[in-house]
Amino acid sequence: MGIANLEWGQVLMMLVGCVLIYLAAVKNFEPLLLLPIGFGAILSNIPVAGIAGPDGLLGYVYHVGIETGVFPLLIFMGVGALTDFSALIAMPQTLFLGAAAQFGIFATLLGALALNLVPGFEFSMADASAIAIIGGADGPTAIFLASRLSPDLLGAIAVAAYSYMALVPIIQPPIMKALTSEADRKVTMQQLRPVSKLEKVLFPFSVLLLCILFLPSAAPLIGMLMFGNLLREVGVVDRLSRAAQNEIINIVTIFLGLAVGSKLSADKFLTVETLGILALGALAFCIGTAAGVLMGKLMHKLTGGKVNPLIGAAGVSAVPMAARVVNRVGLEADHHNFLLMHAMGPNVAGVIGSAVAAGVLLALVGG
Amino acid sequence: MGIANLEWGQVLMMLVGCVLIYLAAVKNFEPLLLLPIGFGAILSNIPVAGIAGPDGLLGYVYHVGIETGVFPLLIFMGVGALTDFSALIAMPQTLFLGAAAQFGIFATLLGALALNLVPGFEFSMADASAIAIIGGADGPTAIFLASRLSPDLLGAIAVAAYSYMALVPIIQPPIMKALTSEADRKVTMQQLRPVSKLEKVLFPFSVLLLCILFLPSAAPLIGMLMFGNLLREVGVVDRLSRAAQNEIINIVTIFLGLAVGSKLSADKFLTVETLGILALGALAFCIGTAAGVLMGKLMHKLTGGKVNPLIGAAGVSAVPMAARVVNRVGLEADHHNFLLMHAMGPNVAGVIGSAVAAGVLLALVGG
Amino acid sequence: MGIANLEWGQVLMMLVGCVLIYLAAVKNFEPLLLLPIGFGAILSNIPVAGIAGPDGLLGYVYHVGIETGVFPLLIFMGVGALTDFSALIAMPQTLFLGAAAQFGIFATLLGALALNLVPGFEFSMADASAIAIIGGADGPTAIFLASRLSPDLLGAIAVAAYSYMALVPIIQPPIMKALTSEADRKVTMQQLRPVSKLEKVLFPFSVLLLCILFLPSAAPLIGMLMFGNLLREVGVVDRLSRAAQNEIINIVTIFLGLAVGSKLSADKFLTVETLGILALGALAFCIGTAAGVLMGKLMHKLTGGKVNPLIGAAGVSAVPMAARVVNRVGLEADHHNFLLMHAMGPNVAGVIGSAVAAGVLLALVGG
Amino acid sequence: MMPVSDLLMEGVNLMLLGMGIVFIFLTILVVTMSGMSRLAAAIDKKQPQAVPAPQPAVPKAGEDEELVAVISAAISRFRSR
Amino acid sequence: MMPVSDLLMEGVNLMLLGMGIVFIFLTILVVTMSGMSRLAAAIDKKQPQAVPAPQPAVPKAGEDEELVAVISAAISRFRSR
Amino acid sequence: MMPVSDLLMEGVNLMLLGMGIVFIFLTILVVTMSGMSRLAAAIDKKQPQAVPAPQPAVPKAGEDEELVAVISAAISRFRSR
Ligand code: NA
Ligand code: NA
Ligand code: NA
Repeated sequence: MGIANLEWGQVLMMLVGCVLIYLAAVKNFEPLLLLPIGFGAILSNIPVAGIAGPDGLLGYVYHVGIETGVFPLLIFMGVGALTDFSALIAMPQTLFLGAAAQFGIFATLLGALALNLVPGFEFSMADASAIAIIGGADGPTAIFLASRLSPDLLGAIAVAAYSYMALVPIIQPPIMKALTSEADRKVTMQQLRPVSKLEKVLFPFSVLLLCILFLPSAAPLIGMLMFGNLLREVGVVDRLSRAAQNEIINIVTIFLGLAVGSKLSADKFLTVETLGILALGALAFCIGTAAGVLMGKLMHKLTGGKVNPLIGAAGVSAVPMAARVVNRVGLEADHHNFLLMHAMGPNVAGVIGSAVAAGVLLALVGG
Repeated sequence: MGIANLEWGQVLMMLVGCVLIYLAAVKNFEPLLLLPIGFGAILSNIPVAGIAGPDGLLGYVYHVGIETGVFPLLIFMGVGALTDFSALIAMPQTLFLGAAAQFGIFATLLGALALNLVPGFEFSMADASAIAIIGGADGPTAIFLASRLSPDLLGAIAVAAYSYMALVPIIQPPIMKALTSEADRKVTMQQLRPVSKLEKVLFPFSVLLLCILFLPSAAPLIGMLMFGNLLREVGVVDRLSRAAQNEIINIVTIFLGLAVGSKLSADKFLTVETLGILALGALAFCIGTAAGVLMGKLMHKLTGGKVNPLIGAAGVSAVPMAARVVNRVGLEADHHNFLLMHAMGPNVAGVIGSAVAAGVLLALVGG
Repeated sequence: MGIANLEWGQVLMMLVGCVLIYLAAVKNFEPLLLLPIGFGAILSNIPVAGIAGPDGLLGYVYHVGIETGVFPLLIFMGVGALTDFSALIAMPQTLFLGAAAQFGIFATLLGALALNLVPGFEFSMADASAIAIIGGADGPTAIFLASRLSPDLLGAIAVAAYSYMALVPIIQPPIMKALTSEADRKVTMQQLRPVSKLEKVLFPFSVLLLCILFLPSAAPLIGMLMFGNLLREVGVVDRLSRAAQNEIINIVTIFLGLAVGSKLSADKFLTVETLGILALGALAFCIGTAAGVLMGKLMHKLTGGKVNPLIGAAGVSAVPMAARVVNRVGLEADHHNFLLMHAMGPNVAGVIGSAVAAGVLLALVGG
Repeated sequence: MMPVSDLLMEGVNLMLLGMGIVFIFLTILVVTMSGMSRLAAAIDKKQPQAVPAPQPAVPKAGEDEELVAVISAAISRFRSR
Repeated sequence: MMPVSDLLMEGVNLMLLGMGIVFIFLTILVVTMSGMSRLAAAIDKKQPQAVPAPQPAVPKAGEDEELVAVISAAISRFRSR
Repeated sequence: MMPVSDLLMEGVNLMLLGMGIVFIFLTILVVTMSGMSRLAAAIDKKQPQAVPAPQPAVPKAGEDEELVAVISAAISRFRSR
């Protein structure tokens, strides 16, 4: 009988799973990931059944898909196939905003190391790096890096990353308003130039080239992202593009979620470290947002007022949520100020930026 | 030359494969499974090629998908995503019908053990349990249990399970008519109450909760069934729900069928035991049907005539065939008596019932 | 930094990858395969990242999908599900054209062995067989055979096979015109008889039966091709047929391409042997085309002028490109002479023919 | 292997135990489901306005109706599907 | 490795044997397919009513036409697709 | 494990180095992308007719327009999708 074998930790973890499913189903928190993660947490904590064990379904899936890094890379291929980089190509200087927002990552790294001063915390440099990547606001990047640097913390890191991505509409606006004046937020930006098909096709090669030359450790992530984008833009392989955008990403999302859920075991999740990770994750999003907005203000100055500083907040990624938040805050200041397309530039720049940051951490801390 | 290496057993097994394909293609016997199984049987018995061997395609697929139990569980996820449990939620007492029909399983278990009295049969308790599950009238459950308890008999068990599921329209009506009076069959049932979305979302958690508390060994099957159903009903993950209902179940069905076919080798299938399994399988369906109908009669009495006993026959599962048979037999008695929706309740209850029975057998006989 | 670790060979291989992508994207050379192959070549040659290494994404994919032979066989299943064999069933004697065109394979085999007379070449019998199969003008067959007989040459063989398949509209017409008179090319053929559904369903069994009796070593290829075709024609398993034609073949094509690309490493591709393979591949296509046309002329004579010799050129396979080329050359001679449907017969016969040739080589040269 | 009579004895035990567990399990499930349905009815009655409210992230209609159109079609498809 | 001349000799053998097998195989296939087509024609002639008959499980139109609609759409989709 | 102060020192180094690399990388990318856009504009200007030309394998409209219809639907779907 299951009831006799149930331990308190398992019961609590099942409740954690239920909370995640509640957030996904009712609060619409990144439901595509948090729902399978939550259900995976429930299944994994069932006594006797051993579903997350070496001979259980989720154990196999984790072994095949996450230990190898395959699933996050396939998700990245799908994200590339789903993403239109036009806004970034039209305004490449928004990459600076995507760069600034990565400060959330590195500040959090310091924060995680500093937590070691508190008794009960013992984060190694690898742990701290894996936690810091939550600030990248990019789920597959976080899972990929955590699976490489700190598999034990993977569950908590993934949960924190997706939860805060869902909370972007709540976390970001106060910071954005605190750092900008009403006049700043009213700045209208000129319409983006059209981007030719050739530029869109050359774009993935440009990014990949720099990655090869300067940061090969980021090549798996950047490479698959750009491969997906090339499938999308090249125009002659629609069958493959659609497979990457639909079948592959959908199937992998189900299994990725379940497998991440299989790491939510009581002994690894019900620790003080998880509390630290959740706190650091919130910190990471706040600092990343602030850094993005401040860089936005700098660009506002340097361009003579052409850039609305708000769009810097979109640099954290969390595509397309952060761009929508920017748009909403802009509309609050001026009912005719549509910033969505301008915010898409830093938004997708943030994806590249956090993949670059992940590459840096892999190169300097990993292996 | 193949012809020189062909053994009689292989030729016979290829003919068995052709018969299965004939039944699938011409007689419409569960074609989605029996056609790949039949073709897999042909491919596996080709001499020299070794397609079912350790380095052959079907050998790999069997190793990866069935030995691990992954494929039946993914099918169960798809079945959950395809099944509307409304009829059961509206009338939970039909679960008793789904329970009664499982008597086919346990009676067959005894029958299989009794066959040991006949010279030539040597069924262990595990073999008998795997054979008995044919009475559950549920393909993936049968394959899952057989892969765990008696892999050598898996081919015959899967073939028997799917064949008798296809024969439900022929097997059930005589038994249903023999056990009910004309008046019984004319009983009309009141329309089912509408079921709210919240109930549909809470339903998978209710079932899973009991499974965790009382029968964790059934958790892989029940868990994946309920996960698929949650994806369907929760409403915020349509991408994933559609992947489970289409891409995943279709792809897995092809490979599951081929891999099951790879177990149809002469030395394991052309035995007196297979004849025994086929006979026991027919027995299991008959007894399950009878037990369901008798329980239907009991409910008819206890509810003061509100329940048509025929719907008990749907308790064997074989979704949605058995429910359609009930409807047809009901219409024969009274041209205005539509029982289809009422039969869907015991029908899906039978799926849960046989998963529970499989969990019992795994807990008591397995491991 | 990547730039410090880049070796010249890697840079050259990345350029090879870019050339393949250029051919795919701009010249429309078999883009579904050459684009992923080209991108895979770039990714695999990135220093430090090890994407094609034992722990890299492409390394895993190669190990799971190509070393095992699984991917080419699944592509064959999809090709079977996508191919309408009606034209061949209506005119089975076009199989002779498909047979003759395989002379390209065996002539190339001799050519590859003869190259050993040139210093720097050391092709074993297995190598020569794998190279020769390029003449089959069938990508998955070439990859399957190369993975079995000569994995080191797989990259160059796959690239040559797909490149020359794309070049069919340039390679074939001069040969076709040189070997036929204007009168030959103007021969009109009578309309094909309609083919019944029953014939289409029996066809895969006919082919498989002969394969079992006479050439079991070709059974994996022929078997999966015919399984896919049966799914298509049988009419009761549309779900599975669509999965084979779409999801499975699309997903596998992406990974097959990337994994083939992972074999394009400098030490294995930037060799004089690759030049030899490219030269032999061109030779193979030319000889196969010529042999097909000459057999067409013979059939023209034997049938009293009923067969247009041009359709022999379609016997090399390269479906449906070669049939279109035949049609175009026919139209050049006579604006009302539509040969497309008649050329589809030898075209699909060529697929069977080269699978048979692969079976012969596997049986006589392989393990 | 044990003698057939012992096997049969054990089989009878297994049958009784098995059918018992199946019935008990499904009986408890009947009870649980009834309770669940009543709970659901109570919740639905208590907060009938609960359904439209809890979607903080979805853009309000009218406000940026026009804008949704400009979001890269693919990403929005991914989210909304 | 054996000398090139031996390899070439073996290659010639392989070529002759290979082309031979290919031609014999496809010739037998031509014969088989012709037989198959005649067989199919014979069967089709013998039982032209065979096509509509063999679907015992499909509900008869009219009888429960209305009912099919109520079957959970997904399950019916799974079966009919 | 090294003392926390050392870890923090290393963390500060990592932060400076990391943000530096991110900024340098993305700055070079800004430059590269600008160059790429100019290159693309130059190419597009030079050969505006380049787009329709490079499809040698696609059948010319009108010529065998009717014929495309007869190609087995599936194969053509596979190629064109
Ligand atoms: Na980011
Ligand atoms: Na059942
Ligand atoms: Na060929």
